[in-house]
Amino acid sequence: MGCDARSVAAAVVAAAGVVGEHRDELVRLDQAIGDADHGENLRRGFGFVVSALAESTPDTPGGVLKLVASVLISKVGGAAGPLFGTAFLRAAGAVGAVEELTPELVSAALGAALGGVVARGKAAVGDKTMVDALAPAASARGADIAALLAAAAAAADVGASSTVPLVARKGRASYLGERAIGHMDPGARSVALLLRSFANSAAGSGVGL
Amino acid sequence: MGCDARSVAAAVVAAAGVVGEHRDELVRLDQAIGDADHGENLRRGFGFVVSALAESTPDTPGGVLKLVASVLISKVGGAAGPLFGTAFLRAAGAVGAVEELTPELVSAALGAALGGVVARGKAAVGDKTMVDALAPAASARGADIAALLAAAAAAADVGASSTVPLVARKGRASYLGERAIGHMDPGARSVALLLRSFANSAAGSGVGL
Amino acid sequence: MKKIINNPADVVTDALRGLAAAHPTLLRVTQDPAVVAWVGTPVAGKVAVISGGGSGHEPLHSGFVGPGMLDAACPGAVFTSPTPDQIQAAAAQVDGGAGVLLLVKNYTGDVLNFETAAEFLDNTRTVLIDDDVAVQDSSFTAGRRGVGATVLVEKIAGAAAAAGADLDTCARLAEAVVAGARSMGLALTAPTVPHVGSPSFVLPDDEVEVGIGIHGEPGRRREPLADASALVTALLEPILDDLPFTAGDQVLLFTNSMGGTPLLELYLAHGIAEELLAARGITVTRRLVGPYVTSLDMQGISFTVLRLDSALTDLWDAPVHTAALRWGV
Amino acid sequence: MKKIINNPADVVTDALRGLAAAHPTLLRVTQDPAVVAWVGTPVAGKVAVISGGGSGHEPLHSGFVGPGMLDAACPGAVFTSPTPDQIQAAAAQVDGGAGVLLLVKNYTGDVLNFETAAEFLDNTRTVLIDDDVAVQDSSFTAGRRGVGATVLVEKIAGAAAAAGADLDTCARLAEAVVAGARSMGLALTAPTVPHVGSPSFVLPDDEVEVGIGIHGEPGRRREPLADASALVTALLEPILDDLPFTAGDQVLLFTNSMGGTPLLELYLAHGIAEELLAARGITVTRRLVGPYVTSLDMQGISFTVLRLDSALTDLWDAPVHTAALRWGV
Ligand SMILES: Nc1ncnc2c1ncn2[C@@H]1O[C@H](COP(=O)(O)OP(=O)(O)O)[C@@H](O)[C@H]1O
Ligand SMILES: Nc1ncnc2c1ncn2[C@@H]1O[C@H](COP(=O)(O)OP(=O)(O)O)[C@@H](O)[C@H]1O
Ligand SMILES: [Mg+2]
Ligand SMILES: [Mg+2]
Ligand SMILES: [Mg+2]
Ligand SMILES: [Mg+2]
Repeated sequence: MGCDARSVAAAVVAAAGVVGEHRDELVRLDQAIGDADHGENLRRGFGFVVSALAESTPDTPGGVLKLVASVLISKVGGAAGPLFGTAFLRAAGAVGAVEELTPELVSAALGAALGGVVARGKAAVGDKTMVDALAPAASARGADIAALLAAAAAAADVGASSTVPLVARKGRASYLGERAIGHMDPGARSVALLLRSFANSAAGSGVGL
Repeated sequence: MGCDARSVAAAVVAAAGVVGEHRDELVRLDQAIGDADHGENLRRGFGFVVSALAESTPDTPGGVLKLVASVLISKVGGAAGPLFGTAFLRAAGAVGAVEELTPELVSAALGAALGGVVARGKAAVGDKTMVDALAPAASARGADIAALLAAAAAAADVGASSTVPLVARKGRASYLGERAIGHMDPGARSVALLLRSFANSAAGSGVGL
Repeated sequence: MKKIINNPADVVTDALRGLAAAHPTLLRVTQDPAVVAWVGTPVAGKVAVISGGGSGHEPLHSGFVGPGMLDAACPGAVFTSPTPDQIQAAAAQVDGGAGVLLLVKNYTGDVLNFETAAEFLDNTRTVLIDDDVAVQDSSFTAGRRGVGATVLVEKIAGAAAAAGADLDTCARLAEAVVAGARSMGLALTAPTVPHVGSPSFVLPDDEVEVGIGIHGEPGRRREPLADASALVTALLEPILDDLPFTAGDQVLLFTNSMGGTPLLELYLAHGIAEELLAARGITVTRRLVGPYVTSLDMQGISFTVLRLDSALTDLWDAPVHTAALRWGV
Repeated sequence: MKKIINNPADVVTDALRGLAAAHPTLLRVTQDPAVVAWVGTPVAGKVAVISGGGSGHEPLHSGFVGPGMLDAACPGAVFTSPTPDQIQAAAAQVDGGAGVLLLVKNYTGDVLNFETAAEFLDNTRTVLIDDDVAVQDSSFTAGRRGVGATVLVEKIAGAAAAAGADLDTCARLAEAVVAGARSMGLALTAPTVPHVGSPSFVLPDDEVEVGIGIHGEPGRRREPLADASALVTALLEPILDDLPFTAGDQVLLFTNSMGGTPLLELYLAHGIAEELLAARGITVTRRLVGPYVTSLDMQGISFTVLRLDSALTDLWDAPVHTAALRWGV
């Protein structure tokens, strides 16, 4: 079974479920060093994404990613809305109009997503943002999509954990100075959660995503 | 030693001390069924009274009582200011311009004080107000001033305690309905405290007040 | 206790100093006795309108001093009615020769202190405000409290005085507002009085006090915390049933914060109240939404509904310029 | 959590319904996307002034919509910047053909969402507001937050637009306000976000958070609770030293409540602040005191000081008619 629009859409719906399950955890992480809305923002946003996909699923992987992007951008707000939205939008651009994804395209999509987030948010690795999870994920490699995403998810987990001891230079946690030390960045955590969910979907569906 | 202006003034100053000591208790009583200011109102008022007496002590007992009245009326506010003020004003009227008080005059003063409070506040015994302490006190009798005031103080104590199980019909506690049951009326308590202090002053000074 | 204060005994004095500093062209503030007067007073030939009460209800009353509303306010100690001295001093400052209207919330202390002051003043009229339906009305008790309607009485009587009405007319209009207004409130939290330092009552996390006044006294009853629709209904139904307000009435709806309630929640409650009145066929033609009659930091709301006719509406709409209420000027 | 709400997910929608009901002749409120616009918009030939941000800061921004101030506000979810959809819809409603000025508080989310919206709009100018001296300014970080100065920027830019200034002039004036304004705040308590249900941080009874923002984020540091004079000084000194403000300056002093602070305390703090500025030789010529930029039910205060010249003063004094700020009309 190839990684077509339908499997990408299914993976997104599954990821929405994961976001819902971790909504309170993400709220708590953001409450500690931010404004306590990150989990609620993503829950709301992915709720709209699921509705939009239920209404009509685009017929290419790129089309699905673009729909996700436009819903997140137009419905979420906050920092996460435009940043995740841009990530999906650039990913959509990277995969183009193909019918099925390949490991190379997924790798390109992750790289493009990272590029988009950095272009918009201007954060570097070590600034204690989602970039700390997304950057190592984008460098992950794998023989098939499932392996690639598993490697990306593992890298993102490590990256998210690496934010704990940091002082933040971007985002809301930057207002706290030293007081941000000891807390994981919520956006890095949500990147790791999404990638883990995508990896699980890919593994579950047998071959690719 | 007779009960002259000087001893009345000394008794008032001593009573101010007692009010200060019981300020928090009176605040707590008023917090339970009122607005938590009674103790602070009396502390503030008697503080001004002490200053006024320190500046110049009138030369008759009636003059002292009148000074107390006018300070309480003009400086305290709330229900207690005018009610205690009126009590002292009527008491002053009852003792007139004599140089020394007699048991009969003290008795008349207490009766006049009660009359003043009732005239202004229109409360009857059983309404859960200071009247419940002042009315039995005004009926007390005694061979000398010390004995009379001791009896009055004892009666006021009983009267104050009698307010505990009552529903209030006057004052702020009347807004609570049944929820006022179980709490002592703060004004009744302060009447009892003042009378006990006056009785102690009278006993301490040997003969009369 | 967490408060932005220096000595608790000085809070009113210190706050009045700040009020004076904040509104130098509008207010003339004197201390000892404490009086907040409009700088334009006395206005010769105009009825002077004075109110006052304990502090802790800000902006009531000092925030309503200015042209078109109060000539002066007498701020007492926190939750303590002002003294006759203050009231007499206020009258002396603002009496323009056409008489003095005293607007008094119906509390024993306020009534007695204004009564005493009035004995020393010529040509005064006193109007008692007693709009709180949470309290049983009875001539054997202290009667109903004055709460939210106070702002409406002050605005309308003040407008009448500004328009040149005589003392009797101003008093009659104030009485008309009292007669046509009903209020009720509830609290989610208790206020903390500065000279006490602890909350006036302790309310579990899942309960509200219904039928509260504005002095931190407990309410008539405790109820489980419910959603906004249920809370609004619990307040509005007794109000509407009391006068009663009926289909076809035109009313002013005043949604008041007790002090600590976020404006977000206040507007939310206001929206529900408008729907409830509409469902009863009552037309809201004027509204006021905000923290106007407060109880320090208490979280909670109250509603006041006032039946309007065209005369009252015009007086409500008339220009007013005070620290807390301003339009048309 | 004790709040007067129905479903926590609907608080903004429900509150906007109440806002619309409360101000039917002033505001036109649309939902989905949520936009609060002045009923008089679009005004042909006038620069349209738009702001927006997360909800929970009321009256900011919706309470500042009306003639002489904002043409429209975009209320996001609680503490969440609005979406580009909202901003585009607002612009479509109020653009009078003379360009759109976007007033944006400097938060990553606000900046990004307004940026995206602006890409779809013609003839816009964006002014970033970043007045909070509690945050170190640096081009390597998110930079300073926009807090209290927002009200002053909105008022002055709105007045300029109302007076017929062109887009460049309006933007230049808004930037002048940003350049001349500095703020800092502290909190005694944390706000409780409706969709969270617990206070955003826990503060011991004897500590304050100094250098807080308006989103319930913890401050820069905790300090022991001190008296009002010390607290006011701890906020004002960094403000004055930052610009710096110096003897001879004429300023607007804005004493802001974070939401739950009693007005009594706010005026008390304002009085101390006026004395402190006077002692430094700084003349306060305009003031604003009240809860204008809030953080739900948070207790605390912030100060904003704005250096005034005669042009800014005139624009500040110009008539304004909004739910929360009104004079001259
Ligand atoms: N400049 C930035 N670059 C990359 N990521 C960022 C940046 N600013 C914030 N973020 C991410 O956004 C997350 C916060 O998202 P969210 O809470 O939804 O938005 P907000 O901060 O507006 O409340 C942070 O945890 C961080 O990972
Ligand atoms: N109508 C009344 N007649 C007699 N005493 C009254 C009346 N109303 C109130 N009181 C007394 O006043 C006391 C309250 O005084 P205080 O707390 O100083 O004033 P306030 O009720 O205005 O806060 C009550 O405890 C009660 O004893
Ligand atoms: Mg956040
Ligand atoms: Mg009391
Ligand atoms: Mg009192
Ligand atoms: Mg946010």
